[in-house]
Amino acid sequence: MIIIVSLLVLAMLVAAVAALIYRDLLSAVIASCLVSLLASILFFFLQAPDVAMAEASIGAALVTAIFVIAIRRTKRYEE
Amino acid sequence: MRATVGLILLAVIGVGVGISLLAIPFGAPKTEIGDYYIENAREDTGATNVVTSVVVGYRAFDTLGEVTVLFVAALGLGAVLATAGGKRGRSGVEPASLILSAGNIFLFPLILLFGAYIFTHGHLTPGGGFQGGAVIASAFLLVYLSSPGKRINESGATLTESVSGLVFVAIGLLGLTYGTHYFLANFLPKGTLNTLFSAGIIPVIYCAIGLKVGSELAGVVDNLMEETE
Amino acid sequence: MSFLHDYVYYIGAFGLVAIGLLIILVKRNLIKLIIGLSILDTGVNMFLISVGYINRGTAPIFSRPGLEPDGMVDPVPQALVLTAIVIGVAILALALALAVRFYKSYGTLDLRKAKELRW
Amino acid sequence: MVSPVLLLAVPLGLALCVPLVGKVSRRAAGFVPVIATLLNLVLSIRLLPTVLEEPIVANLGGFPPPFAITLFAGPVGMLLSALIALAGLVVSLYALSYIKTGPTVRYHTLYMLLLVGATGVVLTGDVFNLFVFFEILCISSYALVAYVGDRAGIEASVKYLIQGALGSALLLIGIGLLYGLFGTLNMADIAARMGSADPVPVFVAMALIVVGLGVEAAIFPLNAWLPDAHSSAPSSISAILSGIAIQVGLYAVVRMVFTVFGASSMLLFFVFMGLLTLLIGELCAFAQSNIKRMLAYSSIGQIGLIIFAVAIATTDSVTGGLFQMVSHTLGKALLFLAVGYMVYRSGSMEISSLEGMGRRMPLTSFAFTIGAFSLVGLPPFVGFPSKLLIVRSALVGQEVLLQVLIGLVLLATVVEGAYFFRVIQAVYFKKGEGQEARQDAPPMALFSMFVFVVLIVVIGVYPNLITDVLESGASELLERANYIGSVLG
Repeated sequence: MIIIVSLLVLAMLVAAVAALIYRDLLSAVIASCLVSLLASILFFFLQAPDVAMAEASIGAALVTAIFVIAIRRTKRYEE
Repeated sequence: MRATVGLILLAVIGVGVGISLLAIPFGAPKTEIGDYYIENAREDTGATNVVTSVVVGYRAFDTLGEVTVLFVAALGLGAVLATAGGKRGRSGVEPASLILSAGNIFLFPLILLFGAYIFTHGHLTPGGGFQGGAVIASAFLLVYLSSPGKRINESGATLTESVSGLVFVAIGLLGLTYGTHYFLANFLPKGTLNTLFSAGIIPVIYCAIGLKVGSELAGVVDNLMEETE
Repeated sequence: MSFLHDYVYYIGAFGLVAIGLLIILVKRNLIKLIIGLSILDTGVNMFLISVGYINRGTAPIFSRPGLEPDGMVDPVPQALVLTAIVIGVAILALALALAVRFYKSYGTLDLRKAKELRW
Repeated sequence: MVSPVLLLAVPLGLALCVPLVGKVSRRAAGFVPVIATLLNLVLSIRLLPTVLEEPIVANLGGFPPPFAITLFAGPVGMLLSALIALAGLVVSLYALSYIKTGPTVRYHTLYMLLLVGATGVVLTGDVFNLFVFFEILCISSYALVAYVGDRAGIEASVKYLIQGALGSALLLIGIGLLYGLFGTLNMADIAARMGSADPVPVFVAMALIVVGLGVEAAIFPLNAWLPDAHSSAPSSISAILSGIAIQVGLYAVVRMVFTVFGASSMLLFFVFMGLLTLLIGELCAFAQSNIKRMLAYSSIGQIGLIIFAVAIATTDSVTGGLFQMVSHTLGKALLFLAVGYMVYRSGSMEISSLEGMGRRMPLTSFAFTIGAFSLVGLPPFVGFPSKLLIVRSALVGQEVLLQVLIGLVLLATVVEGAYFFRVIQAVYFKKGEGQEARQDAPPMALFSMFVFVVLIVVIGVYPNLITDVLESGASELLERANYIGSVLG
């Protein structure tokens, strides 16, 4: 159990670092969506199903959608 | 320069927080308040989901504030994006494929139903107004993806937002006048534990929140997608 | 193992906070900054939830009879995080709307190129 | 007995009605804030005598105190909520004629919600509830700063939003630490348990919370956003941001440091921070050529003065600090309202473009002059007794350090006088090119400025009208045990 959790935490941090270094904003947004999804799984392990649901439906789905819409209306690459 | 200052700042915060975390061991027995809520929530509010009874019962005022925050953000977003140039619709967007638009016809009502299920059962199972509202908003998101030209009915959305918010405030004020005379106190019968029609005002508030959050988030997506001059 | 057990969630939470802060401090692209804010929020939420966890706890829901109240995790941080998530989304949505307007005014998302006011 | 929760619930309900009213008539939407703030003002003033005898504690939801969210309506809370309602009322009257273009219905709704957020912050007795209302206040101000939609407004709003969001994340971490340490969110409960806690984590939590709240309170060095935001917002919003929002942020800091943490050992640090904020604000204001930026920097200076006074932490000095809050709200709001129409007429925010305004807009210029005199601290205006009280309270203790520091405060006041007189000189004694016909601000705007002028003069001549409230407010802030006792019973 603890091994799985540690791996998930590691993956989450790696995804966050990816969001930091990607110059393509769309990729960075997908990475931050991954952060939210993994966080949502961790919330579930922490016995917080309400929060896990909220994080998955709001943090991962809707936020990513509005990011993508905003990027489509602006610029995709960081200069 | 900025980065150096930032890194020093980060290090200071890190050390400070690290030291203080030693005083908050992970997995330690929970607090008095948490214990009290778990022991008494079923009697006090009639909800089996203790998180819900905290969110909509004990700390309902926070939730009223939170709904207001979302309302503020939706309004602010509309104000920021509104320009004098007028609206132009979403030109230049290709229509979606047949599969997406046909699937949407089937899925849209199902997703709405699922969202409604989540917020009406918030006092029994995980989930509640916010999660259900987000699911409803994602149904609208699907509609925008499949037929980009479609618009949300703006008057309808405003009406839903305002009326469901008013319902929340009105329930609070009714609690002030009826029953125990406290703002947001329960004044409805609590019913039998673990049934749909129980927990007094909690399901009513959660329905109002679900509709409000759903229409606001859908409005946010709608506003952001709009091409303005 | 016990170190991992005690600290892995805290490490995850504050790792996210640190990365989020780092993005905000070193990046100059507005949307990148907002991504940083979103990661920062997730980290803070994770921290709050970890504070409420108890060892071998169960979710604070009496979904079936026979569940012991003693073994349930603290519901308060979960309630707080539900609120915090929604507030986070509210800020993000407004920030993205401002980013869209910013791009429309300046033709760029680079904050350094905005010279109307002194930074 | 009337519950103080009505001060929040009724305006919130009315704010939710504004979009519906706006569907019927756009013009009518502007009157809803007037009604709501009027109701709040009447209610606050009615509750004031009750609160002076004993603070009202309202437990929401009908649960006992540490388990429910409490509203604590003490003298400070009521004074500030009356002040918010008063300034809100006058500025909403002004906005009836000033806000003509753009999404006006959204403007009025956001404006009301800003006031609700501010009132919530001053009334709440729960740390997390404070965070929620603080966010309402902040998010509505981010949106309103960008209301005009020009480049400067968008940029200022972006800057404000990023710093504010960073601050609220830190605030939330601090609240999480507090909950982890004490297992409660009720301010009085935390304060009661503070004595037994380990000092290092408490200090970290306090640092995070003070930094988080300090962004809104504009404590140096967290105030980089302020001059831009206050100068780019529409003038009615600048008046509220300068007059209300930063002081509410400051109140939150004071409440946390004094009541919750009881950090008397940190006060000397805050004395210096206040002085630094004051000096930097006034010196920067002196260097400005843009009138609204000048006023914004002057607000930073005034906030520094209030921090300085409150952090000395004697009854007299805290009374003086609260008095300075009142006089700053009245004075600065009046200045921004007057400048709003002056800038509108001249089409530029440069001080040089205001030359000859004394002839073109005599009444508005007169109001500006009164506001400036009051802020500088000339008798018989309200700024005089408040500054006098602060200076006296610092000198009474015979401490050499404070006597030296008060010298610096007086120096800052001289700087303040210098830049205000420069503007007044431009307005009255310089001839602008291209003399235009005399045309003053619209009657409604003049009326709202007139209200502030009357209040400034009346309270300036009879400071005794409010000193009772201020003194019991000071003792509320200084005596933690009473606060804890009245909440937890």
